[in-house]
Amino acid sequence: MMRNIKINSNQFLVLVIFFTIGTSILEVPSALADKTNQDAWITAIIGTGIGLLVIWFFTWIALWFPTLTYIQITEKIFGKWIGRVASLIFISLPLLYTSSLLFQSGNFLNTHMMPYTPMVALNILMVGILVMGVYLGLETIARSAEILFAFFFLAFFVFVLLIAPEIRIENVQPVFEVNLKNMLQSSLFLVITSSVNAIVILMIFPAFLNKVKQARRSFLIGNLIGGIVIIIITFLSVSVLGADKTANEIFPSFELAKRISTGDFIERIEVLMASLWIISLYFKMILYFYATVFGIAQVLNLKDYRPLTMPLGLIVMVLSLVIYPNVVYKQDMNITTEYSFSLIVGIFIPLLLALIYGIRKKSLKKELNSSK
Amino acid sequence: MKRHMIVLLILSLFLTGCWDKRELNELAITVAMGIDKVEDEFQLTAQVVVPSEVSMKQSSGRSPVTLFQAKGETVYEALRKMTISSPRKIYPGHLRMLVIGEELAQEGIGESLELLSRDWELRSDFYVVVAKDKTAAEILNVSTPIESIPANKMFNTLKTSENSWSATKGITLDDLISDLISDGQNPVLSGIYITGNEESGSSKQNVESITPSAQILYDYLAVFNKDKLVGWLTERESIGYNYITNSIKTTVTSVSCPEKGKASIEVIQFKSDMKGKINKGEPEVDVNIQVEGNVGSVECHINLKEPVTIEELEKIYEKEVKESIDQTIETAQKQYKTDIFGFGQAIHRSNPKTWKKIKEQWDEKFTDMVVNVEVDLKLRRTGTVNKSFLKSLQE
Amino acid sequence: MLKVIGILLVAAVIWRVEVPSLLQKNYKKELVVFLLFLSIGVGLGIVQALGKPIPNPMDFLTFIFNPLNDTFFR
Amino acid sequence: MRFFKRKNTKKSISAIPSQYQAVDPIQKDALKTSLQENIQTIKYTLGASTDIVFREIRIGKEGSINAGIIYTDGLTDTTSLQEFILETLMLDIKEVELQKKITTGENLISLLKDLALKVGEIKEVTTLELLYNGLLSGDTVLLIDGYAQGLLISNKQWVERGVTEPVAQTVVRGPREGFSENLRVNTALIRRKIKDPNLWMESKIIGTRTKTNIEIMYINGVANDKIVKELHLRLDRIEIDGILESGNIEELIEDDAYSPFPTIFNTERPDVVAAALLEGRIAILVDGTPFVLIVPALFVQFFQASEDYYQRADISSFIRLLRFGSFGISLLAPALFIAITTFHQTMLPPALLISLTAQREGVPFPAFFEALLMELTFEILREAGVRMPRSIGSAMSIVGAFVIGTAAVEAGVISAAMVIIVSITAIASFVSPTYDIAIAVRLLRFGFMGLAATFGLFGITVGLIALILHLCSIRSFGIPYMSPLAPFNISDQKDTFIRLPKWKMFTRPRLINQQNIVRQQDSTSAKPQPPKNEE
Repeated sequence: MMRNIKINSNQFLVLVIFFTIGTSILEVPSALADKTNQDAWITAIIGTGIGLLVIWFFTWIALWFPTLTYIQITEKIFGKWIGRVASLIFISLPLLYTSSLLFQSGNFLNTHMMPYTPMVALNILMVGILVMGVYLGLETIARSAEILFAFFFLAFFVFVLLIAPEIRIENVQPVFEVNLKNMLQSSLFLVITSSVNAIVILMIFPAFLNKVKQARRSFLIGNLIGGIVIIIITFLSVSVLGADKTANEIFPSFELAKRISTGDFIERIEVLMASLWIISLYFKMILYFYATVFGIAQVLNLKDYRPLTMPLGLIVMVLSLVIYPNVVYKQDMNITTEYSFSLIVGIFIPLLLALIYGIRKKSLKKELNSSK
Repeated sequence: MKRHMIVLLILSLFLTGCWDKRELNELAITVAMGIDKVEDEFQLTAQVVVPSEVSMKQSSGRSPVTLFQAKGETVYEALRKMTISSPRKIYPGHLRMLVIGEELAQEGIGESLELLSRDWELRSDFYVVVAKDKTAAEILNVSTPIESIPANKMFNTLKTSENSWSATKGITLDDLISDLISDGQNPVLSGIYITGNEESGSSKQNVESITPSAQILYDYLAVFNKDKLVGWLTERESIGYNYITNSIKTTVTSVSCPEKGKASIEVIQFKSDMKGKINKGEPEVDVNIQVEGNVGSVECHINLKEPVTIEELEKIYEKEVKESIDQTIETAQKQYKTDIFGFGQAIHRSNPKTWKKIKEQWDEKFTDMVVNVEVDLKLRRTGTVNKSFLKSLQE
Repeated sequence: MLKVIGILLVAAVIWRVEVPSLLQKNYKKELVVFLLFLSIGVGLGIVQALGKPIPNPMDFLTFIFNPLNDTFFR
Repeated sequence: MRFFKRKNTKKSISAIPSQYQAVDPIQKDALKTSLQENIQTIKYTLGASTDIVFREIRIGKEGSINAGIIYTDGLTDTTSLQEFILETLMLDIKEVELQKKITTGENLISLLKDLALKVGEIKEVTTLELLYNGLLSGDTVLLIDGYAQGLLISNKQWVERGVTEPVAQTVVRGPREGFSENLRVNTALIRRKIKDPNLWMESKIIGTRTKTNIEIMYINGVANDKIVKELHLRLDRIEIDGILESGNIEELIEDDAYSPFPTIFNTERPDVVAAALLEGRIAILVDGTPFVLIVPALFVQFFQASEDYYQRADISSFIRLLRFGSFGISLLAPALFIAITTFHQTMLPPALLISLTAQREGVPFPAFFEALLMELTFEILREAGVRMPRSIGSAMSIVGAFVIGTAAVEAGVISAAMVIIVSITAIASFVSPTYDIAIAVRLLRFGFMGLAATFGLFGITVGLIALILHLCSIRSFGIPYMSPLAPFNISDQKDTFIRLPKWKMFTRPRLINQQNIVRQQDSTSAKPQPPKNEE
């Protein structure tokens, strides 16, 4: 099954960064500021820290079998049939979240740029490049991520520079007003969107990486860099917009871009910034979608995953239209059902996996050796 | 590869719906909007640019802007109703000024601003001002010299006067809303009014004479309690307000000379620090103002060659500014009873725990809190001359 | 109706692109899975295009996770 | 789409060759011993072609040996034919007793070749096929009665263009010579620049009818063996009746046949080829065209002009960045204009918005259509400019400028801003140093305009992502097209967006060349250092 595809650890790093930033850049500031007000950026730091632990846990699991994908690991440890059931539950996560992100991208565009364009049209276009990317394969995705990453970070850097003069340090004072418990609770949103959901990356890591040891470091560093970006964005949102406004905006970082006004000349560039978010959204989406398509192909033991890409694109497309009837429902789901779902798939099942691995360790090793 | 290209192409052909497409000449570029309350309904006035009159080449001498008006129960309804009279859809993306009628301001501006903060097309970087003694519609009806678009005139006037005179303050919608929603801070807005014969203000002749018969001017700051207008600050108080809130860029202040006469100090560097603290259970705020300035003009007989004179001038300035600031604070505390300076926030920043307790009764606490004002001026230069020629005139 | 035709057209294009190569390589299982997913996709698409309600997987998940949600996140 | 693709491949494998075999006029049978018979066969096969000259002579002291000389008029140097062949055969060896030698068992053909004929390149042939090949490419054929052998005497000469300054790729500083149509001249031009014994050339003849000579040229040990092998494979796969230009070869061996982007570089400058060879690339020279192909070709290579390496590094880097910028402009400028003016008016500064709106008052077309119209007009003008005789060209550009620039705006059909945008696009597209990449953009631009007209900047973003996905997916002879950007390679960045000074370029591009990477051994001595000042 296309085993010879390998990406290097730099490309992997870039993919992880994009995954971590993904939607978080748009939504996290608001979610964090909602409960922890001006301390949102501290919450982001805490969230990133916890997220790193989660990632470390994932890499620990993945490195038991450095040539297998997560689905194969599941099947190996749980046995064929229970493993398949677990895999199917696992796959439903990226499937659902691809549609969810698709809704989000459409929703973002509808809200801020093109309110009268039907979401179907926007989503069709997005699914078009999703399918195209997955069809062209992981290597192509990784390479284009590298190129777009340069754009992304250059623009992000400029963005930070331009918005920096607008910072009002009073807005983040008093520091540490909120107690730690609240912060931990709020940081869950960041931990889940950026790190727990990164379990889908185990479909790539370590099976498709040429240097696994380095890649593990990339995974952690990527998550950290992504986290730092989010911390910066959260800090900027709170310090420029103020905690109340940050919490109240649906997409605070877009509002942030609207505030850029340097020398009465570089202003009104928020739409350009929106393109950057589309890019980061796209890569998160494509990682989910790749995990879905590839995962299904692997559970069913198919020789090639490509034929599934277009039908699944169609399914994801339709799902994106029905999954959230409205924005309010979506925001509610984000912090209830999706929490539970992510935690079950991303924490509970892997923990179970670790437990059973601990029990069956010896027999599994033997099995592996004999197969060699 | 080719397949995807083709699929994409076909898709984009399918989708040539152009739902959000608007050609430039389908837009009524609205540069200023006025909101008034007329008989329980919102009356919306939009000042719309006539592009061909603004550009040099094609202008035929007609007015560069035109007004459209509509009434509705909500602002949004009124905005859409405007298409009854306007041939093009009102496009507010380049709004420069929002003028709120005094009557509406007294009743509360919250409801009318809600739409503006929610609408996707509005960028909230326009100035909000209150029409003093007039309706917003009347203000928008005056044509202006130099800047052919009145909204631009208002915008630029406010900007320049904010930068170099500092009795006004340009408040954008963002600032206004964040003042409105945050605890321990109430908003102020600049006032705007018309002098002269406003009847003839809207006609073209208004700008054809050297002295326009009607002119738009800024008056000082309108004080709000929550979203309701409660009164106005005087010029001196307005400057005092800006001193406290660190919103002075440059300004000129006249001070009395030791003997008779006046001198003026030009402020070139300005920094004001506000620190809250709790003293014996009661909130207190220290305002520490550091100014660097030049001697702008000396209309009295002092010897600027003496270092003592400079020191003396500094002292006088510090005293007088402190007085005017104290007076501003007193007006806010005693007359209007509203914390426009954000003292509450200062307390919140420094003592979050105490703030939680006194938050609910902040309005009462504010009226009798102690504010310690420190002013520190450093005079640096004296302009291009040393001694005033007035001195030799006297001798 | 136009939407339904559009979906069928898209499905036809997908068919045209994938099926011949699958047949050529003699990938039986892949073909079956492909057809399964394609028909699910087309089915869902048509139902959606006709404006009929589609069961929302999110509602289903909410139903399952409700006890969990209530204890932790509400 | 695959639909078309598959049908074509089937045809090319089975149908076409058999068709040619049926009509193939060239018989592979051997030469006969009888001179008359041979001449008859040759005459019969070649038809009554008037440019083939048959000359029958008798040689030897006794004049008893019949010989035939055949050559193609116009391709053969008649002076040397007379001086070195006819004179030799008919005068110089008149006194030699050839008949005797024959009887002693010596081979007259080898004898003549080894002892008599004063011509550099002579080949013995035994089959008619080789004989035709030589004859039709300008060799003189010598047949002797009684031998089933012939001699191909190389004295080709035909009228040709000399080495002149290249037309398509001009430089201010750099060698002025360009390739010509003659393969040998071209190889000589390169050989003169690289006098390395490892500069290898391998020749091939492609085209069943044209029999075009092709040379594959690379530096052994520097070029990647895998790519050389792959290139051989691809060239051997070609079965076609004719190759007239290197463009034909390019289309037949490139990696992604449908991509608008070129995956094979072409140049008419020997210095460019030499530089490429030194980097480990492989050149393909085709007889009859001054354009030499270079593989593998990467995306960034199309933005590198030879002059970059002759000028100072800093200014070259700046110019190169300018080129990338212009590439972006020529790809996106009209699309961005459409997107901003019809979707995102908020992005325009207020004064600009008002002036643009004023310009558009009374323009009857939507912005997209306006842009389309102008772009098409421009494309037509450009094409007309290329095909017109030079004398008419200037007249046409006046008309074009007048029609587009002035009249359309005055008449209010087109807004002035659109004219500016289209002009900027046009100028930006002229900046790119290679023609191939500039024309790739021409088509894509319309796609982007369409996307912008439906979805605004979102459409452009999606288009860009799709474009980058495409660029990242294609390869040129196994090398990812976007390298060294993706996969990113830090050491190759020295010659990508910017060019570092020559003394900093220690290595060859990494992906192309994997075995012999070092260009300059000593990194410390490379940097020029002024002698220490001794006072």
